Amino acid sequence: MNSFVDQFSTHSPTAQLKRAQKLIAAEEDDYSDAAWGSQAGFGGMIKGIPAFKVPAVADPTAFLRLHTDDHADPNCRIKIQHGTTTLAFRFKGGVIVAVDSRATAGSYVASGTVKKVIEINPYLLGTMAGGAADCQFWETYLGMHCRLHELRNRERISVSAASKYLSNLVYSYKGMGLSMGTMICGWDKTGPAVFYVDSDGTRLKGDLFSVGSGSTFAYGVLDQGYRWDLTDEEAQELGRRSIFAAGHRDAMSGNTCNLYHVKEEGWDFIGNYDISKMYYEGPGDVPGAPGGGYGYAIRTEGRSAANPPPS
Amino acid sequence: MADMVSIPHSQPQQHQFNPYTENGGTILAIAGADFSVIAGDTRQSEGYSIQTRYAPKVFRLTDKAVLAVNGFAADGNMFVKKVRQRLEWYRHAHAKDMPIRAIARLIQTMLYSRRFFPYYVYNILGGIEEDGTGAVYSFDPVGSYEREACRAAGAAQSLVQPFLDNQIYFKNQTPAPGTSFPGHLSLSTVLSLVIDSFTSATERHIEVGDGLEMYIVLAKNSPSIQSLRDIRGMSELTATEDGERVFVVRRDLKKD
Amino acid sequence: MSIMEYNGGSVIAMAGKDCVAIASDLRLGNQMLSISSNFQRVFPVTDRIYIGLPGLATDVTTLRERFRLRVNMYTIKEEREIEPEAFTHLVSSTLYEHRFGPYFISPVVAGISKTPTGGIKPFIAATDLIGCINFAKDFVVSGTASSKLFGVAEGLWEPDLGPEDLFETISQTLLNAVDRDAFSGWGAVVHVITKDQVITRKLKARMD
Amino acid sequence: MSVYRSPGFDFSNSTRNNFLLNKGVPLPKATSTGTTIVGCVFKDGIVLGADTRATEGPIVADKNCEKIHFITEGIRCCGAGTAADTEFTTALISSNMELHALQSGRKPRVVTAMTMLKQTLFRYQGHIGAALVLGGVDPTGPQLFTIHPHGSTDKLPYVTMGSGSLAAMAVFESKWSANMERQEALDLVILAISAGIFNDLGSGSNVDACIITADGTEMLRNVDMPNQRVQKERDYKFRRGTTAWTKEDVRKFVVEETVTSTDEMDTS
Amino acid sequence: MSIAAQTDSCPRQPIVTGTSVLALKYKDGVMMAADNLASYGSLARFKDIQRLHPVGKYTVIGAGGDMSDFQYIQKFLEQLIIEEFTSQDGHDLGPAQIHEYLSQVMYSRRSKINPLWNSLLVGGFKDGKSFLSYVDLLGTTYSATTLATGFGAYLAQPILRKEVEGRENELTEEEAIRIMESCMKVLYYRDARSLDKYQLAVITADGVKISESRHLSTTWSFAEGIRGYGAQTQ
Amino acid sequence: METSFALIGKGYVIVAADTTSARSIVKMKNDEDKIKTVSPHLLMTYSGEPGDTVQFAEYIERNLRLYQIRNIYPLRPAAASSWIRRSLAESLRSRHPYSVNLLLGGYDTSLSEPKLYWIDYLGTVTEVPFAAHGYGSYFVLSLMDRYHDPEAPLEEGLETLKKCIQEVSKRLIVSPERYKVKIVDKDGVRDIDL
Repeated sequence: MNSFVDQFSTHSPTAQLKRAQKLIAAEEDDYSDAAWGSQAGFGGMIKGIPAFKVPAVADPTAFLRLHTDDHADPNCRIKIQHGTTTLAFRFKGGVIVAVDSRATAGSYVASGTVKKVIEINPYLLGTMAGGAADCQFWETYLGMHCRLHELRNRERISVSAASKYLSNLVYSYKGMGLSMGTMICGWDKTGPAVFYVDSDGTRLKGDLFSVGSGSTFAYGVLDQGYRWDLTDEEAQELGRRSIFAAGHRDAMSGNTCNLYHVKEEGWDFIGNYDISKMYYEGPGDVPGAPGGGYGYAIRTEGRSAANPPPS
Repeated sequence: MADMVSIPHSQPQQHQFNPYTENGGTILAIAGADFSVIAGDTRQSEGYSIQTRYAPKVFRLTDKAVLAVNGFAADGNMFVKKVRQRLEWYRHAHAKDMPIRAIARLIQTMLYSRRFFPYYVYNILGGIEEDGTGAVYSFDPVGSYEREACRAAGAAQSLVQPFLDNQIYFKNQTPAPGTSFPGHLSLSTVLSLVIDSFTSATERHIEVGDGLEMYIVLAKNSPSIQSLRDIRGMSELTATEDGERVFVVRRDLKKD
Repeated sequence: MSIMEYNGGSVIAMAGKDCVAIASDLRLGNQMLSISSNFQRVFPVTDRIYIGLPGLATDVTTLRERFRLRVNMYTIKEEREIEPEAFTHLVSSTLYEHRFGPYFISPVVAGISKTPTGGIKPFIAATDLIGCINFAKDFVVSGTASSKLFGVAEGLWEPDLGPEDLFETISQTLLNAVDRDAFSGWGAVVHVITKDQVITRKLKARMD
Repeated sequence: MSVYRSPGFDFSNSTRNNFLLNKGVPLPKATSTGTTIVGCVFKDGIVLGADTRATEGPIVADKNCEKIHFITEGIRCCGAGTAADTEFTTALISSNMELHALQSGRKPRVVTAMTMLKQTLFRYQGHIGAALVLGGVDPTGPQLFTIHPHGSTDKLPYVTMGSGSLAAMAVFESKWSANMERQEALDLVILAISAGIFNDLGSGSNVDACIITADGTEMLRNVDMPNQRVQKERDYKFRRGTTAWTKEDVRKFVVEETVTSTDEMDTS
Repeated sequence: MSIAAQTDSCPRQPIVTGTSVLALKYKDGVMMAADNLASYGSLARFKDIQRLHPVGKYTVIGAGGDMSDFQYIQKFLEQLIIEEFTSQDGHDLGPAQIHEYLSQVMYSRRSKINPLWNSLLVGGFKDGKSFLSYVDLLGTTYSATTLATGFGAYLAQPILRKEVEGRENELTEEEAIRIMESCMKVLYYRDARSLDKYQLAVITADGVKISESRHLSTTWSFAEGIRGYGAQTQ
Repeated sequence: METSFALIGKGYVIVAADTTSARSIVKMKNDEDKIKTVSPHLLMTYSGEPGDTVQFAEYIERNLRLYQIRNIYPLRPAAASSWIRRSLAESLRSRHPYSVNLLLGGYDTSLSEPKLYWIDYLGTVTEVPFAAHGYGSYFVLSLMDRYHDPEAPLEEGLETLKKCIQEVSKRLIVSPERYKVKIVDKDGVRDIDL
């Protein structure tokens, strides 16, 4: 305990700062790599994968679940937003991407205006199901890598490669508590493409996917109406109608539907449709819509199953 | 009751250390055409105790951005401190204030960097966008965010938000035939809605009360300044000249 | 998930000037899955008393039958129509009887009661699931959206509203509150009770 | 079947609820009164006090409820804990006390009520969540008790219960003195309840008090109202026709003789 | 470096503990009070420890919770003051700075899931301004004109608020002492981990003064009139 | 996994249930009839806890029959649904509750109207134009929201049912392979081969 010597030998400002940091344990990693967005203006570019602070407990995953997972414990404090219906399908005219816009925290509808389609770049779309922050963050991050790929290779990244990149990225965090189920959609040299990627590390190529709590309802309508040779209008209507079906039946989905169409020259935002308005009046004057409300009660108004004998 | 007050003395059975607590209170923000109002109550509580009747939850970041934080107070204060540090660095590097759009993204990355040990903080960022419009960004604890026109968060969010849906967005209201609802509300309307939201929340939520702080960010040369003239308890916090202006209005809330 | 949220549903009642209103949503859910958009949980007890029964749907039906039985027995025995105050106590004691195995329902009662002088007085009350009565002068709420209803009602309610104004206020309160609740919604119905009529209206509500 | 049912609890739902509980659904919470309740002895009698807030979790369910319950003319009881339990337990004891008084032909005593309460609560082993402050004046003089949910009792010159009990007790411990005057004691009780109202989040709104002396009982409902809501900033009346509706059904109790045209509602 | 800080990475429990600390602002500065007891569970283990500790010329910290952690805090604050002194840069640490430093330490220790198991009050007077603030094992901080930790938050705070709120600039030292005394008395009556021996710290423009131990005179006479807990009368 | 559907059309109710009887991971039987004709114009599908299902269905069947013997007239669908609900709700309060989910389809001969009730094991009952139990309901409810028509002639109703069956077999992990289909109309109950 020669603290006396200590005190007088290390009074240089840097030594003091170091000691203070030891004591206060500044989260150094916090302002190094994780600040990839902007190094607070110091222009640092990406230094590999961002680093995250992990709590100093024996089982960090259990710690996180204890404090954030409202499926395991509805009384947990940190509520992360959940609930969704998203869908994407490939057809001859490209890819249709349709999503709802509701976010729920427990039974509370935290937002009715969430953008669940993430515009990675003008040719790539990602959808959002599961943890909203996980999807937003990693798909934005993916967007940066897609741009780097373009700069390095002078050509656009393929949908397959982009989705593989994302899949590898989230797989490296497997078991840590990330939660995302996303579809990476785009048009590349091979034509329209849809890949399903989730936080388990699954990556699937396919024609038609729906993800989220309301996906089963969307499938119910989607499967019955789906053909490869749909016209653009029919396809858009099918996407819209399927999201409506899910928003209607699933308590955790709803509010509005956002519809995108990926074509050879990039994606188009088709429109935003209020699900309740679709119920009563339909999507409005849009190509492909049959006219009239989608709602069962509206559609069958005045129709009766009774068959009284003719009097 | 008995178990509650024995917390300071609970000894041998002390199990896992819980690094989080909940400090109550509510925040909200509303964006107008050329202004933004960010408000919070000032009570800080834990369990059934009031820790203090005045702990600010709303902080001026720059002349065009104000941040409201709610949840675990220690995390909140630390987070604000770190955001301010980043903004200071930005100012040194660029000789200007960071635009609010960029602050929003910055906050996302800062929150997400603690994805596995989250800040237990609900953030609402309000201010003026570079194009002069009012903006509100709301965040969840791990950084998902979106731009909105109004948002309530914290203990009484479920009490306040549906009221704002009705009064700000005119949800479920049909306009009188031949008319339509205004796209943007005036500053004085917004301020009175904010006050009523908080007095209502104080009535029905035990963790809300004591005091109300409303920050008002006005766009450059905003005519809305007129309606601030006769507001009781108003003071100005603007630091720079010829730009956006920041005001704060303080009111009392019930203390029970 | 709490058992009270299993089927979803919310009820609110408000007092006005010589009138009361009671409103509820129409959703019957099976947790996240919505089953029916026409599930009534507000029932007439007498001409001037309505009861709302938010909570577990099976208990909605069971309690409605029980209350009907007990009110009928009361009417036969006492040879007069039950008053809202008495009915509320009947509700309360029925629920408290099941203190240690409760029905998962927290009822709301709305009615017009007669004063001894022959006048009328609006009456509203709510109880929790074991029968603790809350007599209020302004409004009472119950169900999965109760915290949302409290917030909006506290903001919108004003004293001495006439039947038509009360209809607007209660409808706006209910609609905006249930839109923020995942387990309530899918249509709504409002009953406005006055001295000599009951107006029942089905609202054009969000269907998601 | 009678309207007046046989007394006692009905456990018929218990099997079902346990079945549901075993499926992992937690039982919901009942309204509780976070509450500050107090009682104190003064020269001629007892003063009881209570706040008027009832809570369901962090939400205020009732802003002006009554927590001082009638037992007999000269005995009152403040209740904290599960609101329904305090309500029904005191009502039960009140009626038993009335019967007891009729049977014995004497003025009921506070200890009698206290014993009935503690026996009831003990029988239910704390499952009836009532924490009570019982006070009154009987032929033996002023009496003041607290009864805990498990049935234990206390006899002290000043007592407090509920989540605000410590705040109120602090006031008593620093300000109470023996042989206070009526007004002094009332002021002290109001002060103690106010300490609960302003320092404990489970307590709030108004102060109720009850002064019991040999001469009679004075119930002072809302004796102090320090938390009145201020005037709202805006008027929230809606234009008629704001709410869209699809179907209307009017049930008239009075059958009208002549048909008059009424204003059509906007059905858009 | 203390052993506690180096080796112990998993959270411990408080062992030897102190109870409430009270503080208020008055006309001339800040007053703080804490009793002299350190308990070992329910055992009144040490009856002459000091829980009010001066830091520098302007500040007093008062601690509840684990006493060994408190001594560790005293030690590193001592170090801090010495370093500040040796740099001789024309600044010296006031209460606000010490509170900020402490809150950073407390927050970072909680973030390492290795908290210093204390709730601390920091009071001081510097440059004509009084300062009073709180920090605890979670890093939670807040300020008010009256503060109390531990049981004091429930028992003393109501009295302090009632007596002090709105009168911070009129209260004299004598009145402040009287208020503190009545609060300490209530605590001694109702907190089973408290003692009737306590110290007062006064921080004013004249600097820090921590009193000798004071004794509370208490009365228990009303108990004589009580018989039993129910029907018993004799 | 157990799946049952029902829908009404112009003057009829179609009721369909899978025919699998499973125990642990084994299919014991694949032609089990899980639709009981409980009175001349009333059909009931049952699913849920093995053992409970058949016992409860037979209990209902016998009691409804007894009612008809005593009163000559059978219970109408609305009354039957109410009685069945009460039986379930009461059984839930007993030591051994029946854990059975039901779809009750009937033709009300007095109103000349088909009726359909959705009943779950808690005793919740609601009248609906179409219904489903089991995991299949998560796929087919939206489908029927889209395609169901209360005035559809029988052929069209059966088409909708086929869509439902096809959808479930496409999307459900362990989907039933065969279904029993029955209809009830003014002429009573009859089997249908899809």
